[in-house]
Amino acid sequence: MKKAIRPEQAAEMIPDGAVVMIGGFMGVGTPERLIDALVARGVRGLTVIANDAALPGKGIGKLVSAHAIAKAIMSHIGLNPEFQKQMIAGEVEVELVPQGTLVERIRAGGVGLGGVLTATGLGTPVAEGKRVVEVGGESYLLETPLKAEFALIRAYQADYAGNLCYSLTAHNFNPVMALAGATVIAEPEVIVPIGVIPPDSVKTPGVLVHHLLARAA
Amino acid sequence: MKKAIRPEQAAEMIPDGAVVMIGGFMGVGTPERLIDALVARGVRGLTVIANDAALPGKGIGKLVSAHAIAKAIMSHIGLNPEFQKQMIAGEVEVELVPQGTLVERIRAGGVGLGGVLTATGLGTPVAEGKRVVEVGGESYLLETPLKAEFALIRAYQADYAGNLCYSLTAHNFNPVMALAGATVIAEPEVIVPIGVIPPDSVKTPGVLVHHLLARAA
Amino acid sequence: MEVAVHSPKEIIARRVALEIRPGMLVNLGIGLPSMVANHIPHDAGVFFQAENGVIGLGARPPEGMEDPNLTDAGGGFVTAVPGAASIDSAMSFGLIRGGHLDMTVLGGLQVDARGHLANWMVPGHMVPGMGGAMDLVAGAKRVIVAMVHSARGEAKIVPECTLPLTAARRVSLIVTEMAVIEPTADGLVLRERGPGVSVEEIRAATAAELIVPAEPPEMTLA
Amino acid sequence: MEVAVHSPKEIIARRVALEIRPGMLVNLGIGLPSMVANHIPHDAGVFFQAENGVIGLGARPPEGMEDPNLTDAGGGFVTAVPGAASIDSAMSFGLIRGGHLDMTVLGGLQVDARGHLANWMVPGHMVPGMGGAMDLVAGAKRVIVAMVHSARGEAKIVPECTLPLTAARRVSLIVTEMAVIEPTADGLVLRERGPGVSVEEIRAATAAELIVPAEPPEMTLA
Repeated sequence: MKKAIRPEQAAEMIPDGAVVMIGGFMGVGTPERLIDALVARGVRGLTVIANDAALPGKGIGKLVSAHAIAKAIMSHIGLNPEFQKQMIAGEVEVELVPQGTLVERIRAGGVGLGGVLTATGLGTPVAEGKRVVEVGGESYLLETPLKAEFALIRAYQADYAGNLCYSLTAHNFNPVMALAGATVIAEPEVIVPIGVIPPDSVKTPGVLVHHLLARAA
Repeated sequence: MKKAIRPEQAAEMIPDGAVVMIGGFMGVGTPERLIDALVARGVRGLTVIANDAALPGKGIGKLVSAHAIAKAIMSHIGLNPEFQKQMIAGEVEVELVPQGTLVERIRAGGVGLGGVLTATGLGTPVAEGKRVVEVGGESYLLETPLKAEFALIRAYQADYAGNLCYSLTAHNFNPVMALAGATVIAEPEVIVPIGVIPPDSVKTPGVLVHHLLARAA
Repeated sequence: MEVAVHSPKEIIARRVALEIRPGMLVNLGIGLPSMVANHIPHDAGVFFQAENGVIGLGARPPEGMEDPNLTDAGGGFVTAVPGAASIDSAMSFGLIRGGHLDMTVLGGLQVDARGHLANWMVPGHMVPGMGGAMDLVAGAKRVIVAMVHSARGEAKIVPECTLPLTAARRVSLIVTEMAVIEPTADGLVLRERGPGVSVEEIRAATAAELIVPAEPPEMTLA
Repeated sequence: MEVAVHSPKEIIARRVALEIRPGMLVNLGIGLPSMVANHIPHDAGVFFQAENGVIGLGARPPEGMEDPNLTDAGGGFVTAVPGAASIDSAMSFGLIRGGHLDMTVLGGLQVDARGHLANWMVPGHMVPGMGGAMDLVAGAKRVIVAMVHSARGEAKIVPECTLPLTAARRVSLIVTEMAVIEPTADGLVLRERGPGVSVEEIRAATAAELIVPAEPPEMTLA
């Protein structure tokens, strides 16, 4: 049983300098109210692991505008000119990771794998400094796991056991990040009583979710 | 659009000596009618990748009794005394793989990873002959991908686009095997028109499925 | 006060049940370990995982209400509690390997002085395969070995396992009908005695060396 | 016969459309590549993947019928065709990396004589990140580069990429408004000429060496 909490309560749990995974793709499937609460409490120095930096004023873009991010591990930042400026000014450190590699690194962290081998990035700047492992005569990059202190995820439907369902392209990184955060905070669109979601519809089992955000008032 | 085929047609596609993944856990979630058709056509020399050898008379146990299996890559064979006998007699070659490693090796084959690192099996006979890779000061076994010529899977509901849903503990290895077979043949309990299954309920996208088995007459 | 007389397996199941805290995710092995569930209050908020694909395993259904698609890892019909989730094998073992499983309770053939468990094969005799045991022992947050203290007069707690290991990791706790023993970096520490069992009797039935604190208490049972 | 006059981008989109066969799973990049969808018959049984999480991407919805949870990889509102499936990023890139994607169509900054593509950064100038491009080029069964032949008078088909590569893999085909070029182990082979374009004009606009068969045909368009 998870008692739903308010966004301010969630934001207070997350200290300055925390390593945070945030779901979403260009702001779609991003926990907006959690981000608003983090901005409101003036969080600083976050390491954000996410697909992208979204746009100014949307999703992770709000953390960018608030200068709350010190380090980013992302696949794409090109649509947020403010983030580009902060990067060029040396205000934020950016590690660019191919999207498919990023999701596998997060999954590896979540499911206890020591790493995965992928051909993605071979022969490109992504390969620099990485181990190359041969399997069956083919070369692969060894990509290492990513974990976070917090995973902030967006869901479509939750029950009070913490079970989560997702909607359409708002799935994206959320189900995988739910595995990889030491503390998982989910922001669902609706919360229903336990027993309402059929077991076959659950995509993130409630045992992975630590806190649910209460619905908007 | 996938036109449903009869079990005999499916069995004819699978030659003697083929490498075949078969879904199921102790026979639950196993495509029984496909197996019956394979036994009926007298298939021989299969390499079977599956969780277990089930029981005599059930699921993969029927292939065992028919002496259709030459090699098995499985996590458990202990509940099928016939299979134990065939193994001791040298009639069948068995590679035992820890269950979590088995599913990750199949997934790696299906999603194009060159391998995964796991601590499972370290310090046990499973580690023999395998590469040990250090990541972050911890040791892991390098486990390599598994693929198959055919994946024979059981589903709960399908549509004629090949989209699949699964039921309760009949999921098990089926969704992952659907990624790793060059030809994927699914045996659903029911087939519904395209558009009936909501996109969020699909667990195996139809693009992965090559053939659907028609319902039982 | 009347004292209930329990069978050795019943003692073990009742003692292991006390290790389980509200809200935990727990995997119980087939056989003896599965008896532990009988001693957990229904309102404890404990979720049981069956590694074949369900979180929120419930009791055996009434006859005539079985679902062929809902079984436990032993193949027996079960139910799903409210709030249950179906998962595939990748997610199931992702939870196990990824440290999301709070506790696993498994049977054992041998445990040795380093706390290493052997429970999946007897070379030349029984080669059933490891199933999920190696992942469970390598990945669960706590690993509890629930087994009878000796097998046909032979000690199962030994200086060094002669059977192939299940994992190189030290298990968290050994619970038998005679003792609760905690493997530590220094060796096996006797934490509790079984009902009416003396330290001397435990030593006599244990081939490995035991570290025995002053006056280890008798175990309480659920 | 009247000849339709198409813009360069229109020519490219219409020529790429002919590469797509019924039943294929296709990923179209943002911008020019996304125009290809306009030239595929609705009944061709082609499924478009948006790597952010849908198989069976449909057209833009009528105004007032948008769903904030259903967008393409560019963030624009889309619909889902009957038979569509929602997938998470692990499945989406599993399909891409695992060789389940029949074709990807991407834009390019440079392609070189070995068929290597650079399309994700201009050092010191534009560092948007590779997004899904590296996985798409490494994993798709066929990789088609759809781009205008030259950029501001500078050749984009070059002897060797000066920009950082997207993958070490050779792309399958280059389609521009001037030519269809197939990278092979021997080098770049000119397969077709653009509408009204001569071999000499193509050579002049191409910095890399071209292998030119006798009388390459003019391209047909969808």
